[in-house]
Amino acid sequence: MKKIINDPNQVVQDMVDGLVAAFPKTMKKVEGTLVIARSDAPVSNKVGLVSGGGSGHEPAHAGYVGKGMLDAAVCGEVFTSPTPDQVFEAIKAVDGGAGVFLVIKNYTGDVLNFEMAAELAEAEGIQVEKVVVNDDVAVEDSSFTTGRRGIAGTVFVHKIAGAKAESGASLEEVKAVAEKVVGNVRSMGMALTPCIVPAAGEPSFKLDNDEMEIGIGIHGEPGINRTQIDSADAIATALTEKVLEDHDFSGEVAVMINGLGATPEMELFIVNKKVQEILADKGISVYKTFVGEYMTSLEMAGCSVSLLKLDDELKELLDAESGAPAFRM
Amino acid sequence: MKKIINDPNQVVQDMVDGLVAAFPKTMKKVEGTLVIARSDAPVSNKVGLVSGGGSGHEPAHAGYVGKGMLDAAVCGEVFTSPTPDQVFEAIKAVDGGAGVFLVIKNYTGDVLNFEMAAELAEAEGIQVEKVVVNDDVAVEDSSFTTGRRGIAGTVFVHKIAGAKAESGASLEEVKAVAEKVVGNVRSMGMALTPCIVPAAGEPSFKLDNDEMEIGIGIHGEPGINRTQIDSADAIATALTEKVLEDHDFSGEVAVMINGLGATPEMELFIVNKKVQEILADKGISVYKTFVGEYMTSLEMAGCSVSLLKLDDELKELLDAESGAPAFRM
Amino acid sequence: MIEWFNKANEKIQENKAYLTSLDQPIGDGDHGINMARGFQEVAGKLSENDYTDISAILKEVAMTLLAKVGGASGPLYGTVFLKMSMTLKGRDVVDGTAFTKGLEDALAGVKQRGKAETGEKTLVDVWQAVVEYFQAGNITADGLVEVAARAKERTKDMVATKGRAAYFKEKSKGHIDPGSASSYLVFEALADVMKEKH
Amino acid sequence: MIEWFNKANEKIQENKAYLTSLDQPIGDGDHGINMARGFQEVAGKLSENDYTDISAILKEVAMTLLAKVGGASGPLYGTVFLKMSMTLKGRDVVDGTAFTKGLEDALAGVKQRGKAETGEKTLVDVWQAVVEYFQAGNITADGLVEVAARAKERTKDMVATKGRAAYFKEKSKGHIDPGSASSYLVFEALADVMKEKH
Ligand SMILES: Nc1ncnc2c1ncn2[C@@H]1O[C@H](COP(=O)(O)OP(=O)(O)O)[C@@H](O)[C@H]1O
Ligand SMILES: Nc1ncnc2c1ncn2[C@@H]1O[C@H](COP(=O)(O)OP(=O)(O)O)[C@@H](O)[C@H]1O
Ligand SMILES: [Mg+2]
Ligand SMILES: [Mg+2]
Ligand SMILES: [Mg+2]
Ligand SMILES: [Mg+2]
Repeated sequence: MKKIINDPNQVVQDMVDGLVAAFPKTMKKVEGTLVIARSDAPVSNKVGLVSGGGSGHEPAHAGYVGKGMLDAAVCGEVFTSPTPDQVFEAIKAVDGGAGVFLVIKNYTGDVLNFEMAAELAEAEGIQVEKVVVNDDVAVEDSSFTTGRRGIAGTVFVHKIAGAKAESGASLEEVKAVAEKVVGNVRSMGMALTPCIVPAAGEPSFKLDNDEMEIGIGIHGEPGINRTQIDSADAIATALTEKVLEDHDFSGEVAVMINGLGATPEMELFIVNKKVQEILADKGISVYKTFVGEYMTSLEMAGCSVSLLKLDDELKELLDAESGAPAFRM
Repeated sequence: MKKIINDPNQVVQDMVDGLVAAFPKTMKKVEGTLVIARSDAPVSNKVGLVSGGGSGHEPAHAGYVGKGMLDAAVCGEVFTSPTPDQVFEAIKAVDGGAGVFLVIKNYTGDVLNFEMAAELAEAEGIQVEKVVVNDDVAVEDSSFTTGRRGIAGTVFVHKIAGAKAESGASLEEVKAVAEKVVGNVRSMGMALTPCIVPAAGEPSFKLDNDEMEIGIGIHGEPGINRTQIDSADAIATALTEKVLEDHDFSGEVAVMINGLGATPEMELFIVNKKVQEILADKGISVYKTFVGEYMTSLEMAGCSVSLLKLDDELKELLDAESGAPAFRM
Repeated sequence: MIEWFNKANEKIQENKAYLTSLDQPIGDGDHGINMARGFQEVAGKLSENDYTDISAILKEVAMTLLAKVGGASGPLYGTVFLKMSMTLKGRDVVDGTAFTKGLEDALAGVKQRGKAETGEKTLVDVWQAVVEYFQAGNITADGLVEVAARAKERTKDMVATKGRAAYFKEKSKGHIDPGSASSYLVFEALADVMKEKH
Repeated sequence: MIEWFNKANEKIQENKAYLTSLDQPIGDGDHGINMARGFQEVAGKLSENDYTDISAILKEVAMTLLAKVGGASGPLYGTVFLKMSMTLKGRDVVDGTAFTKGLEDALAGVKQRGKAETGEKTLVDVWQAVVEYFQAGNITADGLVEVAARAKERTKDMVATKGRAAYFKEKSKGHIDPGSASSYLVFEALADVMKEKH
């Protein structure tokens, strides 16, 4: 395991301290927790936006804390959902009287822990609403199972619900727009290499030298198939077609080509080239493109493609100012 | 070699196309070249800022093209300086009548090719000035040798000279502020793993499973020493102390913790924690911190630390608006 | 009560690597780490503090697991003992009927929390079997262990439809569910305590 | 002239891997790739077009190398042939004196461009030796090859102070300079052509 760390069991604490030290004007740590909040939280009469989850997906989620985006991010242990008490601390830290909105990625652990925190908060009279993001089309959508995972598309929810909250919208309005984003965003990822959770010290799965996995989850959960490495064009096509099949994207979209951690940005742009060609071929017009690392899996090599169908409201909110270090507009 | 590419010999072309497709409102390709220019280039009566070099350092340099930063970036083959004709095309594309300023990283190839391009441009009556960035303190500073390499500190030159040019400054003024940045920026890097040039297909050097190299260059050039992997704190200390030894940083600084490609952002923040502690200990106050991938080496794992000593002029220019996708302010 | 959790902690620590190994093929390989972290803390808390009644102990256990385990199992085990604590509130002595009611409410709580039914290859399968055993009366330590062990083993042939293992679909077959294995240990600990009491 | 560059191209292509292997221990392992790309293009250009004089050929070679080689060697080889082209401008026949003057100017140009002197373990070492050989007169094909080969070999014991190899400092000793090796091939090609002409 080659990592620039101190103690494998202290990586999240060290990271949180290093993050707050980097952006002291934008964010602060809620003392005694692993919660990062906007430096001016709570903002009175603004809906507070809270997200989070296991760490190891940086810049998600703490990099999205800032004016116009998240009010707080809860940093769990690496790839492990944060506990309800931590989420509850975040809720209390950002409650400005207009209620708190939770953006949860659809993993059993995250859903359970955030829900319990919501109950604790409601018991204290804080109004809480939530949305569960499930953009990963690699997983079959069935109401009998755990359902689809939340991956890079979550960042669009942060951005757009964050802009809505910043505009002074009510909790109901924030929830409505967040649900609109969730309803219109789809993603799929792939990996060339696994990643290593520091406390584990070893990769949780293996890929041969010539293998890749299409549809993989951001914690290395199984994908759709494992095949020989193919060209960037073939990979871009596989991901984009599956995303397009799943939803009607006619009209205008935002595109996100997301790196999983170890993939050179050069390769993300090569993927983007093909994605844009495919969209142009289908007559789908691209309003805005994001290329970079938005939702990573430690040092996994690979990428994901997300599409978000836009309307006028979503476009305006996507374009709104953001002070979050990892998503400046 | 595990890469998301099509043809190893076409990676730069594909990347340039994918980049322009991602940010069509910000940048354009100069037809028939691998030059990326601001979409509104040439801007009349503004000094044109041109940088570039071998590819593989993304987002450097093309990600820094945009209002308030570079007017054009010239993309060479991977780790190979672009040729004078390409640089000349860039100069012509951004010449708005106020002259063109070149930001060159100190590598023989870059210096020679940019200088020849400058001569071609001057022969056509375009006024050209330049600065050579040499921030890498891992290399001894001696006037008898090639001299120090230009690494991540170059991005500060792009930002600050870009803001100066945007403000309507003359070629001489842009040159003066660029030289001020070069005089006050120092960096040093380290790597845990090598990287693979696509056309070569194999790493250019090897590091054992428990080895790291301190002082390595962004193309894998030799560093100061090769040792057992140490803690993040020890690494941060080694880099920061060497940088601090080389220049008087008393007062206020900007900090850049730069990832070389495969290093999880989590680790960069862990490094940042220690760097900030060291600076605080020495009474150096930090005006602004940048953590992320600014000057990479393909999929190399590792990081660099850069410090820039600031005065009022540099602070104002560092804070100025930037429309470059990889450096939004 | 305190003995139950001390015993459970011992068993969880002993089986930390085993639980994690069960979570590797069909999960993310942290179940042993999560449970060990949580029960270690539970044992510590229980040894440090005094409790006025059984309900208070159960609440402490619940809140500690909630705050320390994380992942999916944290809120599930937290819910289990929180529900039990609520049911047994105000009681100084807990008889068989009251304990059975506590288990029933715990099961109902965890099913609701996890939106899971039996047969979905989760710890619900073990809790359901144990609840039914208690409901039937005639409870012995050995009987309890046997019922819990059988329920745990039965998860091996199930296809997971809840939790992380569900992403493995058909491939989840052939592996014991890690949460069922940790729940088995909890009931094995209970049986040990029952034996010692007699 | 055209034969010179065709021959040089042949030799560079044959030695592409060799040149690259020289650039691996003390550089970035691309010298063969760079030179082969450039000379391939030179040969192509020269076969497609007609040229009015020798100076025009040299200018085409220079501009092609400039635009195709990249790295450090591109502008250096470009400068060499551009300077030669300028010196020989307007001449229909190139005698020994004129060619020597061309080589002298080429050497001066490349030294100025690379800010390099002899002894710095660069292609300047080979060009300097060849220029001195031409200046001394009494020029034979075999003599030229011998002088160039000796100069190339001498770079082996030098410590690089210019170019990428300089970062290797003392460790650059013991390896032939890649640029000197490619320059040697260029002069070997010239010697071959001289032989054929006689
Ligand atoms: N929806 C659910 N309902 C009941 N039990 C569940 C559910 N999801 C997961 N579990 C239980 O949790 C166990 C996994 O716990 P753990 O590995 O600690 O959490 P995570 O899956 O978040 O890593 C599974 O083995 C299963 O028994
Ligand atoms: N400053 C210089 N002056 C003269 N020759 C140089 C100089 N720097 C490098 N060279 C020559 O260039 C050769 C390297 O060329 P090449 O590998 O193609 O370029 P790069 O070093 O940019 O990868 C060296 O072997 C040396 O002969
Ligand atoms: Mg987990
Ligand atoms: Mg090179
Ligand atoms: Mg698990
Ligand atoms: Mg080279």
